[in-house]
Amino acid sequence: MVGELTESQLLRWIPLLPLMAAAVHGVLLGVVRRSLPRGLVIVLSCGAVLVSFLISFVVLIELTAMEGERVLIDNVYTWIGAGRFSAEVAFLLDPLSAAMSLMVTGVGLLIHIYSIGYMDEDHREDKGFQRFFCFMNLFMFAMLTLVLADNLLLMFLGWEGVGLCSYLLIGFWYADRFNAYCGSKAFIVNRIGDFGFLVGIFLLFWALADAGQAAIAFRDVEASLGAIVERTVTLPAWLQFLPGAPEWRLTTVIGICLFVGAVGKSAQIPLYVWLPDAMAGPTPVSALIHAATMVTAGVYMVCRMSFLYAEAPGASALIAWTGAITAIFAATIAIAQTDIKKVLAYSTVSQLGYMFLAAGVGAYSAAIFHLVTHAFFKALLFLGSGAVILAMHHEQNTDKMGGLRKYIPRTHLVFGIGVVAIAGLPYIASGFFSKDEILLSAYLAHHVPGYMALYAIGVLTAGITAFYMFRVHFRTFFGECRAPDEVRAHIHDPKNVVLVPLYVLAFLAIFGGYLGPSEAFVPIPDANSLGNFLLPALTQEAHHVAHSTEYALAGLATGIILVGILLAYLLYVRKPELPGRIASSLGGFSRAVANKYYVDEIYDAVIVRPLVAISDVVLYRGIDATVIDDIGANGSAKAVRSLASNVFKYLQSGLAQGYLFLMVVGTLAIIGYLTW
Amino acid sequence: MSLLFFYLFAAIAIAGALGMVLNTRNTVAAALSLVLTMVSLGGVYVLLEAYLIGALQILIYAGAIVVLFLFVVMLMNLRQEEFSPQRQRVTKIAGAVIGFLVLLQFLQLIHGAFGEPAAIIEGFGGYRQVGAVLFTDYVLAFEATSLLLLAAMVGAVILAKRKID
Amino acid sequence: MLVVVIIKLLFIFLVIVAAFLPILTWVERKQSAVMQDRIGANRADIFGIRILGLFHPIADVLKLFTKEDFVPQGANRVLHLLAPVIAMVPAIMGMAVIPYGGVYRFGDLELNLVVADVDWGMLYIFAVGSLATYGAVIAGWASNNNWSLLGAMRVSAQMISYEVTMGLAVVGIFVVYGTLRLPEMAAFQDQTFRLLGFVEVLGLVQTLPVWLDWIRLPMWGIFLQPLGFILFLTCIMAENKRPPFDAPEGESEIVSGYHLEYSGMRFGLFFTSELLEIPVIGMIVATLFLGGWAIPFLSQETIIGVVTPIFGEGFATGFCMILHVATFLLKVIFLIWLQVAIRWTLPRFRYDQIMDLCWKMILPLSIVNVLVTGAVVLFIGGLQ
Amino acid sequence: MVPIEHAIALSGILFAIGTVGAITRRNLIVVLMSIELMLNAVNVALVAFSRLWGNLDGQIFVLMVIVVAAAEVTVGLGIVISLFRNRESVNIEDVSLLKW
Repeated sequence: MVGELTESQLLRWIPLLPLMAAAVHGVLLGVVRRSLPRGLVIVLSCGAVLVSFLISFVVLIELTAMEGERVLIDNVYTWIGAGRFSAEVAFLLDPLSAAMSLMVTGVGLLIHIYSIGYMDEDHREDKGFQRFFCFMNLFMFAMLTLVLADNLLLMFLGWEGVGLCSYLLIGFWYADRFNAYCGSKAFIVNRIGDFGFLVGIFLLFWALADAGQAAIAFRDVEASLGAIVERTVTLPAWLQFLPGAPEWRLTTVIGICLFVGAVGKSAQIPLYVWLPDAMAGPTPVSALIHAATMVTAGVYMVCRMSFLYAEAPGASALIAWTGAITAIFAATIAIAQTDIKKVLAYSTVSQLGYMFLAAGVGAYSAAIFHLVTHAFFKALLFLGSGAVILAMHHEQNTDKMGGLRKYIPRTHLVFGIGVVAIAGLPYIASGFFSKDEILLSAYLAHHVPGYMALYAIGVLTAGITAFYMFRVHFRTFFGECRAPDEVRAHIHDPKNVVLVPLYVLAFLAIFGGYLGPSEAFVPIPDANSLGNFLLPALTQEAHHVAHSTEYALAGLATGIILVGILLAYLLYVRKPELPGRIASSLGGFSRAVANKYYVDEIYDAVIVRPLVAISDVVLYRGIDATVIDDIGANGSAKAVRSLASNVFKYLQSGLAQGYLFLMVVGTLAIIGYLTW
Repeated sequence: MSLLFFYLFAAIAIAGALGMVLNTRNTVAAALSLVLTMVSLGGVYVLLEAYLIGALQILIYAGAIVVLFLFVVMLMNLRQEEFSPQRQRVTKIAGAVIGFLVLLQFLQLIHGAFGEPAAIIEGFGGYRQVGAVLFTDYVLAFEATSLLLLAAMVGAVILAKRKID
Repeated sequence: MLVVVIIKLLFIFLVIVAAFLPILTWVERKQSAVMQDRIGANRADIFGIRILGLFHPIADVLKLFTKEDFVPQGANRVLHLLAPVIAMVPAIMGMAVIPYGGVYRFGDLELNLVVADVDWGMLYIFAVGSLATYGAVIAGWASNNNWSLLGAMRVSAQMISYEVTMGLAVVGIFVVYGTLRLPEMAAFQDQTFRLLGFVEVLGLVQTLPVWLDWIRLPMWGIFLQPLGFILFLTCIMAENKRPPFDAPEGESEIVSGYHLEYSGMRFGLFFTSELLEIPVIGMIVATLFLGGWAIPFLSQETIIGVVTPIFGEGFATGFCMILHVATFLLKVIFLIWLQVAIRWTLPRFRYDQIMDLCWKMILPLSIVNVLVTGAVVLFIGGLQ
Repeated sequence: MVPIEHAIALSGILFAIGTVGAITRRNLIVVLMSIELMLNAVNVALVAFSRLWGNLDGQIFVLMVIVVAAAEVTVGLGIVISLFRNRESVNIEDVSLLKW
């Protein structure tokens, strides 16, 4: 059904090149068991990513050059064909995926380059360097497949692929058991989400096929969605308390199922717990996978399915509220963290919350906009923190830092830029425009229950964000240095291969916002180019609002942000002893915050332990060991053996003619039975 | 005419077979009566328009296989089968019964099962046509049999060698 | 038609069996004598007339008939009596499919000078030849004598082995002729080919100059398949268990092998069958390799075409027929001479030598021959 | 014109005789010969069928059967020889060691 669209054989190479590079690495490491020289590894991996970056640039230009409907398609081959159901391996390039792929490849390229410097030191010996790049390329492949996928199944393939790669890369330093543990934690938590995602996919396909038009590709689904919009499902008795019970629209159910997947992948409440632990991986990994690209897959998916969510107000509201709550929740946790990467992790969670808030209130373009800017400055922040960590010889605790601006001025500069960007100061920060757009659309989202509350939470979170980000920055770079002397002796700015990507990202972090500012702030026609570019790919109604309102909202937000910054300045530069006293005065609450509200512990007690217990006692000892092994396998074997050794062995008389005799008799019997 | 020949050959074949099976004293004589069967079967094939098969039947069975039997018999120079008389009657009876049953079932199976033979083209069963079929449709089977023969050769050599060196 | 068949049969029996056979013994003696610089048997006389000892065959026959023929004790009587006959039959049967002349038409009567013009003639010959084993084997086993038994075993092994190689040796000629039918083969050889034709085939030149076309050879098997000729001759001579391939009856090792226990005319039958196979072999080889009845450079239509204007067509055809038969017999006689010469030239091979010759020399060579022939024929795309 | 039914009947008779021989006779060589006989019976049937349908596949099968028979005889006789060499007997009841 997608036949009549413009074909472009180029698309397939965007994901394919990284895959090829990964395959080469994999074969060399896994089969040949020899690692390439460092230079070749770099050329291969970074080259692959670079080329696919260029390709995505080219196709973007091709896309913008098209008039009318801007869609490119690349049918590679039929992946699964069964009757009316046929899933193509096809890649789709519309404004949405174009922006995403460009962002992914671009940031990915920068981080690849950065990794050359970052991964250089540790374990050249056990081929770790090449292994790292193998995984990275594999991740690029999976992520690009996810982004460019033409149908939900292929997207799910990429979805799983990125999950796998994140697992591999979190546990990259597998020698340390804790890292391996974190990897598996991330993987398992993701699985929970993926389950919901899969259910959603099947539900959607089933419903469509049931409505008589089996469609897989997004466009076909969108076209034939009308067939199931009116359909409703009856909730089971134990769910009657839910709003809108007893009858829910099927689209809502599907939307919620899919969103469960997004929650898992994008670390929203309640499945966010894996992301902070994912920081166990190398910092470039945290930057690429757990800040810039993979964790935003959920947001991307929601925007990709915007036509569905437009039909599912319940699901949208759920998304919005989940996002908002996650945002503020994670932000509060971030206040009390001392580990620099942990802070960034929680801020990532919170920013993702922002994106979901936007997507929930139907401002998908705003979500994507924030996704892009966030990718820029969060990658910058992570890489900056990575530079700091390198300088501090793998010390991540900000308690041991401080006053580093004297030692590593360049890092201090770029990190500061990132902080400003995420805090969202007007005009000098990309965060400002995107965040402001989100807040605006939340303020205007009258169709979402309690939208004012959402708006309030958003503004408040903005303030908190500014506060803790500056807190980290001050604690790291200002005050007097708390590092031990022998460490302090060697603190220096990292090599250029590390710094250059930082500069580029810093530039993007400042000016990335001008991709799509609202006309209110940049009074030129079609200022919001990104938004207008994305709009045809999304299902959202543009909102028109007086500029005065926008100024007011922006002013309010900026004011709160400034308050947060000021607070941080007071507490951590003027009076560094104050925070301790405040914490002690707050007592239990502060402890709870410091311990992330004990969420991990609660999960452990409520879910993990019972699950383990049940699996061990019932499933393993009871079913597997007893029923299957003893009764099933061994039992049948024993039965056969005893029967054979007591009865049938006497047929084995050793006389060939006896066998022949029996054979003939048997044949006669069979033929006789068949004929007479 | 051909019908007459057919019954003649059939009679010889059956007689030879019986002679082979019933002659318990003399293995060589048994083998020779088997030769009779083979040769007359060759005649039967020719009467059934399978000329190549007929020639090959005589060439291979009568000319090679049975000679091989004779060769082995002579090699071991068995004149009499020394039998232990017990169980002999039982087996004989059982065998006779089984044979009779097989025959009975077979005959009742084929009784009136076939109509008139189909019309055949010129040169049916000649080496040209059979060869054509053999080397086009059945070439794979043909190659497979060559492998089989190789395996049989090796096996025979290994088995019959006094000591493998 | 029946008359024709009977005439053919009579021809076979009278000419080949009745005429050749007695003379063959004499030929053999005389030739050996010549080769060994002796006079040879010349004493038998009737009323003092002794024409080069031509009466010796008669004497031999009389002797054989009058000798006592006995069956040794403990022998299997029936088989012992049967064996010589079985030995004799295939030799005669083989002649049924051999053409001793082409196809001639007198008005409406068409004369095809072969007893049984069957499509699968060569297969028939092989089949019959494979039965020739039995006479010797049965004889050796039936006469209850260890020497005979050894002889029989040697016969069986030797003949089975050589059947295989014989079959392979002629595959090449089958490929060239594209038929198994002996009259066709003979007719095929009744033409000539340009000796330098391969130059054109190789594409070295477009067409040869005309005067080179006159360098021609009769298209005989021996020229098309020289290697095949040698191999086939060897094999078929080994099939007929005469020296140098007479290990089965090697007097010096196993006292004349399988017919040790035979005497009188039944020994005579064995002896005769061997002798009789000499002309049969001659016929087969002549038909396969020496152009059968074909006269080199004078094809049938040429002869008829030349003679007809003078004496009329009927006479021409008859003349041509007679010429052809004569040529055929001439070739056969030549081959008989060749065989006898070989027989008196070479000493008896050892048994293992015979087997090695078969399996280690002839078999690989004939396989190579088949491969090369097939390749060439494929290359040329079938001779014109 | 040979009636197909009779040809098949011939093959049936031969097969039965072969079966009897293979079951009752105790001389290994004779048993092998009986098996050969059974194979030949099958061949007769195949040829008869190929004549019946005017289709050459049956004759191809016969060729295959002949080849298989040849291989079987070679190996079988090889076994018989080595057996005779080791136990001075070809009585099939003397080789019943492979039992419970």
